[in-house]
Amino acid sequence: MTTWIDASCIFIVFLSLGILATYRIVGIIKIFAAQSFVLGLVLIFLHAHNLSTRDIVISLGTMGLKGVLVPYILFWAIRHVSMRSEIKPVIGFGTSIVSGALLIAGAFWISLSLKLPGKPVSDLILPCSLATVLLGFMIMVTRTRAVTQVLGYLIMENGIFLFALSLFDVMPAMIELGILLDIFVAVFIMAIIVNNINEEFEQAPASVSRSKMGETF
Amino acid sequence: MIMILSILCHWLIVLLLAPFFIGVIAKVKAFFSGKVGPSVFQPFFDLIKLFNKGAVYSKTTTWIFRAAPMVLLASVLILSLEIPLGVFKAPVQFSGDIFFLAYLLALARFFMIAAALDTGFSMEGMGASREAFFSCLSELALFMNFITLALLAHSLSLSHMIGADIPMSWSHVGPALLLIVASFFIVLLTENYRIPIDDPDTHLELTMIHEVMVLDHSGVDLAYVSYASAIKFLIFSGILVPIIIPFRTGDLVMDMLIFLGGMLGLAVCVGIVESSMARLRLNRVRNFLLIAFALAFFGFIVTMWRG
Amino acid sequence: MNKTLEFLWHVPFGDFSLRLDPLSVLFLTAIFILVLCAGIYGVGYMRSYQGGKSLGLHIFFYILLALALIVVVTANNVILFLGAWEVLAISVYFLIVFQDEKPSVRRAAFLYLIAAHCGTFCLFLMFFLMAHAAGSMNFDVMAQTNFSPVIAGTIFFLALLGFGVKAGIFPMHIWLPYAHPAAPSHVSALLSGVAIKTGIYGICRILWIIGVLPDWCGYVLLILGIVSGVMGVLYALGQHELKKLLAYHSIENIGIIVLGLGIGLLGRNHQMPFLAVLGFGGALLHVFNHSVFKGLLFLGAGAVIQKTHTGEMDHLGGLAKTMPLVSGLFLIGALAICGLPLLNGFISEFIIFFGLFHGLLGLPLQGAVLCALGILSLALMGALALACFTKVYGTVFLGEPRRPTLPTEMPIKTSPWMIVPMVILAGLCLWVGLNPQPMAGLALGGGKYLIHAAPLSVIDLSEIFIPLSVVVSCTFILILLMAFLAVARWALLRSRPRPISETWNCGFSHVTPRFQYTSSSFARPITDFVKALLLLNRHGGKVSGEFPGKMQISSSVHDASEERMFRPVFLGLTRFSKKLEETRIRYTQIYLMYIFFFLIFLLAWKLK
Amino acid sequence: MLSILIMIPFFCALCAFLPLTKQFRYKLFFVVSLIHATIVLLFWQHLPSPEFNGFLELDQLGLIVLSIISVLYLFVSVFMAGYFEHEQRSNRTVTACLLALLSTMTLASASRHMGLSWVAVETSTLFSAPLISFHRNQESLEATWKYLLICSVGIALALMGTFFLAIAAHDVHTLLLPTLLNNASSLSVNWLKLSVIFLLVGYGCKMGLAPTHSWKPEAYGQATGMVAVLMAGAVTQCSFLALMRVGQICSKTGLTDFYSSILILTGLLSLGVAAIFILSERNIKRAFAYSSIEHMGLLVLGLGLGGVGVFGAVFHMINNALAKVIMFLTAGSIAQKYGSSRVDEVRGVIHVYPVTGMFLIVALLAGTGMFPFATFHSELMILNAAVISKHYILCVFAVVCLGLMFIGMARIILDVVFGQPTQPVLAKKENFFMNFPIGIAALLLIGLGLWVPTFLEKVIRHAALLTGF
Repeated sequence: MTTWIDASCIFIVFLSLGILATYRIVGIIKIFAAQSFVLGLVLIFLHAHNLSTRDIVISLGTMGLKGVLVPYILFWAIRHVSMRSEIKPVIGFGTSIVSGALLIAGAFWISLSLKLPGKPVSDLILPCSLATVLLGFMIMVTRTRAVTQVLGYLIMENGIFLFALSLFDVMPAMIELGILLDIFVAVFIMAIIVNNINEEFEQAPASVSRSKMGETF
Repeated sequence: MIMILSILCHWLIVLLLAPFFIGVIAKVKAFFSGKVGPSVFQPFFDLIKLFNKGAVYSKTTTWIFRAAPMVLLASVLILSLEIPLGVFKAPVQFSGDIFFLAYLLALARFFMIAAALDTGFSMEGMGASREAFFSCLSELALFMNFITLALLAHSLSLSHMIGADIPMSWSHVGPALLLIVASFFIVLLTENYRIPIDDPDTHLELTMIHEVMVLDHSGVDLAYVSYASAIKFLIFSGILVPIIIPFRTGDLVMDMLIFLGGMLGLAVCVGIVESSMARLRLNRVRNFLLIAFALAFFGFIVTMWRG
Repeated sequence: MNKTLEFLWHVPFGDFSLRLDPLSVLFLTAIFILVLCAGIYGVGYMRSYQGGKSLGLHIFFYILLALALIVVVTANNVILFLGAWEVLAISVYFLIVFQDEKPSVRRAAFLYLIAAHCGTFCLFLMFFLMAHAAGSMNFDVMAQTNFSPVIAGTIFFLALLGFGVKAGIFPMHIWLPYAHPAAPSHVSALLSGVAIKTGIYGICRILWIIGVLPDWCGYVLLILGIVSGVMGVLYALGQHELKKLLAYHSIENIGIIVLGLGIGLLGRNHQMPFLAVLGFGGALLHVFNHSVFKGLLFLGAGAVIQKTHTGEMDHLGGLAKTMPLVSGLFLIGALAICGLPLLNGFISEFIIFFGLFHGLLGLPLQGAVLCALGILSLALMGALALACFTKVYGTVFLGEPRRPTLPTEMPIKTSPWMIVPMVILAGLCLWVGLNPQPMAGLALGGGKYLIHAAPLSVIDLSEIFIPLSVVVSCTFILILLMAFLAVARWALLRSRPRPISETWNCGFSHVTPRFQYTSSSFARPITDFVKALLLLNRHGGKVSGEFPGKMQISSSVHDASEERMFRPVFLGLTRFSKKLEETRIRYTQIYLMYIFFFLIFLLAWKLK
Repeated sequence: MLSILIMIPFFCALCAFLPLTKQFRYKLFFVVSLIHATIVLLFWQHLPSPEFNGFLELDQLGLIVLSIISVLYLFVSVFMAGYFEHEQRSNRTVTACLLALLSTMTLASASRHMGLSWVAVETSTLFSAPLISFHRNQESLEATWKYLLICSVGIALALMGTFFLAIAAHDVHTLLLPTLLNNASSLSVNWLKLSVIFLLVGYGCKMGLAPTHSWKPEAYGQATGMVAVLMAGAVTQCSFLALMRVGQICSKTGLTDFYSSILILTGLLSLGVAAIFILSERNIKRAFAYSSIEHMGLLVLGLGLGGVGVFGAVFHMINNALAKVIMFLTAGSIAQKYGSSRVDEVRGVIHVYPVTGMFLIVALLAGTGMFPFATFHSELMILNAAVISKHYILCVFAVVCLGLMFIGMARIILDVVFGQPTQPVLAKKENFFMNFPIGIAALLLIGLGLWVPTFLEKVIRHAALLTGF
C-alpha cells in the first residue's frame, strides 16, 4: 500500500504544480477536482488493511464535496457571472513554476528536521502536504481573480487535509477539524459568488471606481 | 554721611570736568581745519544758555518724551560714581558693578529710543533704529573687553579691573591689553557718537544717529541730554585712561596730573581722529564695530593662552 | 522644608504622594500668583465673548489646569507626575482652542498637543530608566540612588528632549510661537508664565534626583541656553504680531534660565558650591521673575487686542494717550523683561551674570570659554531685547495711530477686572526689583537645595547679597536723582514759554501718521544683519521709473528649526505613508504576499 | 453553567432568524446580553466548574476575556436601540449573527482545548463576515471579501499549527491545555516550534497583527460602529487569548525566548505599520482601525516582554476594549448622522453635536493613552516592561511609533471635531441611547485610570501569572 500512497502524494503535488502552469480557470478547476479525488483515494489507501465505514464515508464525502460539488458550483458561477476566464498572474508562468519548484524543495528541506512520531505509513506525506499548502498559498498570492484565489485556497486546504489524514490514527479528532474547515470553505465560496453576482448588478457605476478598488474581480 | 559727601564731591568733579573735554575736542577739530575755534569752555556756555530757555513740545509726545532726558542724565550720573577719577576713588564699587554699568546705560538707551519713537516721525525712528542696532554690537565688544579685564584682575569690580593690576598685566600680557585698548577706543567712539560712527555736527538728518534722535528736544531737556553726553564721554575715557597710563607715582598731585593729562590726551586723540577721518557709510559701521569685537576677542584668546 | 503628604491611591505603580520642598515652593509661588491674576483678568477679558460661546468648558479647563500645575510641581511619584503632566497638556489644549473657528487657532493648538504629547513619551522612557535603576517610582527614593554615568547621561538627554519641548528650548520650541498668540490672552499669560516653566521644573527635578551628572551635561545646558536665548530674541525681533513676539521672548528667557542651570550644574560638578548656588538660584529667580513680567506683558497685550481687535503692531500706535494706564503697566513689564535696573529682571540676570563671571574665573578652560560665551550672549540678549521692546513699546503705544480705525476717544475704559491683576503683577516686578532679598533668598535657597548642601553647611551668600544691596541703594539714589532732576526741570520751565506744536518734520509737507517708522523697519538693520538665520523673506518694494506708482512691501521671518528640521521630516513621512497606501489599495495579492513572506521568514529564521 | 451560557445566545440567534418584529429582535438581543452579563457577573464570585471532561473550563484569563465580551455586548445592545431608530434596514441578519458571534466567543474564552479554541475562532469568523457587509454596497462587500480571504488563510494556518501541536503532543494524546501543561516535558520541541509559528501567524491574521493586518482598515471602515466595536474589542481578544494559551505552553517547555522574540517582532511591526499608515488616513473609522492594529501590537509586545508587560497586556485588554467602545461607537454614530466618516465631509462636529464632539475627543485621548484614561497605565506598563527587560532600542522605537500614531489620530479627529461645521444628513439632535453607553464606557475607563479595584488587580495578576511569562 505504501507505494500507492507515495504515488498519490507525489501526484497531488504534481497537480498543484500543474495549476501554476495553467492559465484558464476551467482548467484549474478540473485539476483541482482531480486532486480532490486523489485525496479521497489516499484515505482509503491509508486504511486499506481494516477499512471502517467511517473511513469510507469521509473518503466519499471528500470526493463528493470537493471533487464534484465545489467544481460544479464554480463552473456554474463562471457561466452565470460571465467571469473573464483569461487570468493574468502577477509573475510570469516560467518564474512561478521555478519558484514553485523551489517551494517544494523548501518543504522537503523543512521536513528533514521533523520526524513524525509513531510509525508513519509513508515518509512522503508530511513533505508533500507542506508543499501543497505552500503551493496553494503561492497560487493565492500570484493570481489576480477572486476565483483563482479561492482555488488556491482550496489547494492549500487539500494540503492540510492530506496532513490531517496522516494524523488519523494518532488523533482522530483532527479529521473532524479538517471537515469543519471544509464547511467553512463552502460558506466562503458562497460569499464570493454572492459578491460576484452583486458586482454584476452594479457593473456600470463600479467601473469608475475600478482603478481605485484594485483588480480583485 | 561721609559716603554722601564723597558722592556729592564726585558728582561735582564730574559735572565740572565733563563739558571741558567736549570743548577740547571741538578746539582740536577747529585747529586741524585751520580755524581758531570757540573756547574750550564753550560747552558750559551752551548748557547755561539751554537751561535758561523754554521748551517746545510736539503734541504727539507723551510723558515718555519728557522723562527720557531725566532718566538719561540720572543714569549717567549714577554711572559716574563707579568710575575712579585719578586719585579720587570711585565712591561706589562692588563686585559686579560692570553689569550695573552696562544695564544703566541700557536703561537710559531704552528711554531715549522710546522718546525718539514718541515723536512719531520717521527721522527719529531711523535714528532710534540705528542706535538699537549699533548698541547691540558695541555692547558685545564692551563685554568682551570686560571679560578679559576681569580675567586679568580676577575681580568683578571696575575699580579693580582698571586699578592696581594693570601695570603687571602690561608686562604679562601686553599684546592683549593693546588689543583691548584699541577695541575699547572704538567702543568709546561709538557710545559717544563720534566720527567715524556718527557725526555730531552734520546737518543731514538722514545720516545721523544720536543727533536725529534728540531732534525734537529743546530747552532744559536738550541741556540734560547734552550734559549726559558729555558725562558719558568722561566715563568712557575714565575707564580707558587708567589702562593706557598705568603709572602711579604715589604722589597725589602728580598722579592727578597724570590722569588729567591722559584724559586731555584722549580728548585730543578723539579730536584728531574726527579731523582726519570721514564718517563711515552706515552699512560699514557694523563692520567697524565687528572689528572692535574681533580685537577684543583676540585679546581674550591671548589672555587665556597666557593665563 | 521637606514635607511629604501621602494618600491611598490604587493604580499600578501609582502612589498619591505629594512633596513640598524648596524647589516646589518656588514654582508654587509663581503658579499661585499667576493663576490668580490671570483668572481675575479672565473674568474681564472673556466678557466680550459672553453669549456667543459657552464659557463653562473654558472655566472648567482653567481650573483643571491650575490643579494640574499644582500637582505637577508637588508630585513625588512618577505616575502621579506623568498623569498631572498629561492633564496639564490636555487642559492647555482646550484653553488654546477656545476660538476654534479660526484655522490658525486650530493649527496652533494641534501643534501644541502633538509637541506636548511627544515630549511626554520621552519622559516615559526617562522615568522608567530612572525607576528601573532606583527600584522605585518615588522621587525621594530615586534621589538616594547612585546612577551610573551612562544611565545618568541618557536620562539627562531624555529629560532635555521631553522637558525641553514643554519649556520651549530652541530647536524644540516650534509649537510655542503659534500657541501663545492663538490662546486668549490670560491663557497665554498662564502658558508663558507657568505652563512652560513646568519644563524647567522637570529639568530641575532631574538635576536634583541625579546628584552626579557627567560634565558634558553642564556644557550642553550652557550651549542650549545660549542658542535658545539668542535665537529666541532674534526671531522675536522679526515678528510683526504682538503676542507672537512675546512668545519668542519666552524662548529667550527660557534660554537665560537654562544658561543659569548650566552654570549651576558646572559648579556642582567642579565642587564650587557658591557658583552652583548662583547658577541654580539665578535660574530659579528668573523663573519667578519671568512669570511675573511675562504675565504682565501678555495681560497688557490682551488689553490692547481686546480694544483694537488686532495684534498686528504695524497697525497700532499712539495708544499711550488713549490707554494711559495699560501703557504704563506695559512699560514696567517691558523694562523688566529687558533686565533693566529698578525692576526684577535685572536682579536675576545680575545673579546669573555674577555666576558666569565666577565660572569664567574658576572653571577649567572649556568651562571658562563657555562662560565667556554665555556672558557675551547674555549681553547680546539684553541689547536685542532692548531693541525689541523699544520697538514694541514705540510702535504700539507711542507716536500716532497708524490706522484711522483705531479708537480715539479719550481714554478708553479698561475693565477693572483686567487692570487690578496687572497692577498686582507690576507691583511684584517693582517689589522684587527694589527689595530683592526675600525672593532672591528663596531662590538661592532652592539653589542650595539643588546641590544637596547639608542644611548646616555654610555657603557664604553675603558675597552676592552685598552687591545686591549696593545695587538696590544705587537704584534708590537713581530714583532720588530723577526726582531731583524733575523738580529742577519744573523749576526751570515754570516761568518760561512752553508752546505745543507739531513734531519738527525736517521741512516735509503733508506728513501723515503713515510716515512713522514701522516695527519692521525699526528692526530691519538687525534682521538684515542675521537674515540667513531668520530665513527672512521680503517681497516687493523695488521702486523704478521716474514716477513710481503705489508700491507694496512685505517681509516675514521663518523659523529655521521648523522649516529646516521638523517640516521636512514630517512631510517625508507623510509622503512615504501616501505612497504605501497607494500600493496597498491597488493589489489585494500584496496582502497575501505579506503573510506568505512573513511565514517563510519566520520559518527560515526560527527553524534553522 | 458554561454550556448554558454558550447555548442561550445560540438558540436565540436561531430565533432571531424567524420573521419577527424589529422591536422584538432588539429586545431579545438586549435580554440575552443582560442574562449573559449577569451570569458572567456570578462567575466573578466563584469560577464555574469544568464541563465536558474539562473541555470547557474558565480560568482567570478566560474570565477576563469573557467579561470583556459580555460588557461590550451590553454596551452595544443599548447603542443598538438608538441606532436602529434611524435605520430602515431590517435587523434580522445583524441580530442573529451578533448572537451567534456571542455564542462562539463565549466558547472561545471558555475552551480549554486547543482544537476547540480553533473551532470557536473559525466559527466566529464565519458569523462576523455578514456583519461587515451590512451596508450591502460595493465597498462593504469588497471589505467582507478581503476580511474573509485573509482570515480564512489565517484560519487554515492556525489549523496547520494545531495539527503540528497535536503531533508535538503525540505522547500525551490530547490537546487539553491542563494535560499539555502538566506533561510539558514530553512535548517534541521541534514540532512545537513549527506549531507556534503557524499558530502565531494564523491567529495573528484574525487579531490583525502586522503584516497580516490589511483587512482591518477595510473591514472596520465598512462595518457599522457596533460591529467594529465587537470585532476590535472582543473577537480580536479571543485570538489573543489563543496566543496567550500558546504562550502558556511555550513557557512550560522552555520556549519562552523563542516565542517572545517572535511576539516582540510582530508587535513592533504592528506598531510601525499602524504609525506609518495612519499619517495619510482621512477616514475616522479607518484611522481607528489603525489604532486597533497599534493596540494589538502593544498587547503582543507586552506579552513578549514578559513580567510587568504581561500584567500590562492583560490590563490593556480591558482598557483597549473600553477604548474601542468609545471610539467605534462614536464613529458609528457620526457615520450615521453624516452618512460618511471622511474628514472632508464631516467637520465641526462639536458645534452641531456637542456631546458627540466631546466623545470624539475622549476617544482620541483614550485611544492614545492620555492620563485619566486607564490606557495610559497599561501603555506605560508595557513600555516599562521594555525598559526593565533592557530592550532600550525597542522602547525608543515603540515610543516613536506611539508619537506618530498620536499625530495621525489627533490630526484626523481634531479636524473633525473643530472647525466650520458641515451640514449633517440627519436631524440636529443627539440620541440618548447612542450616547449613554459611550458615556458609561468613558467613565469606566477614567475610573480604572484613577482607581484600579483590588479584586480586579488580583484577577489580572493571577491571569498574568498563568501565562508564565
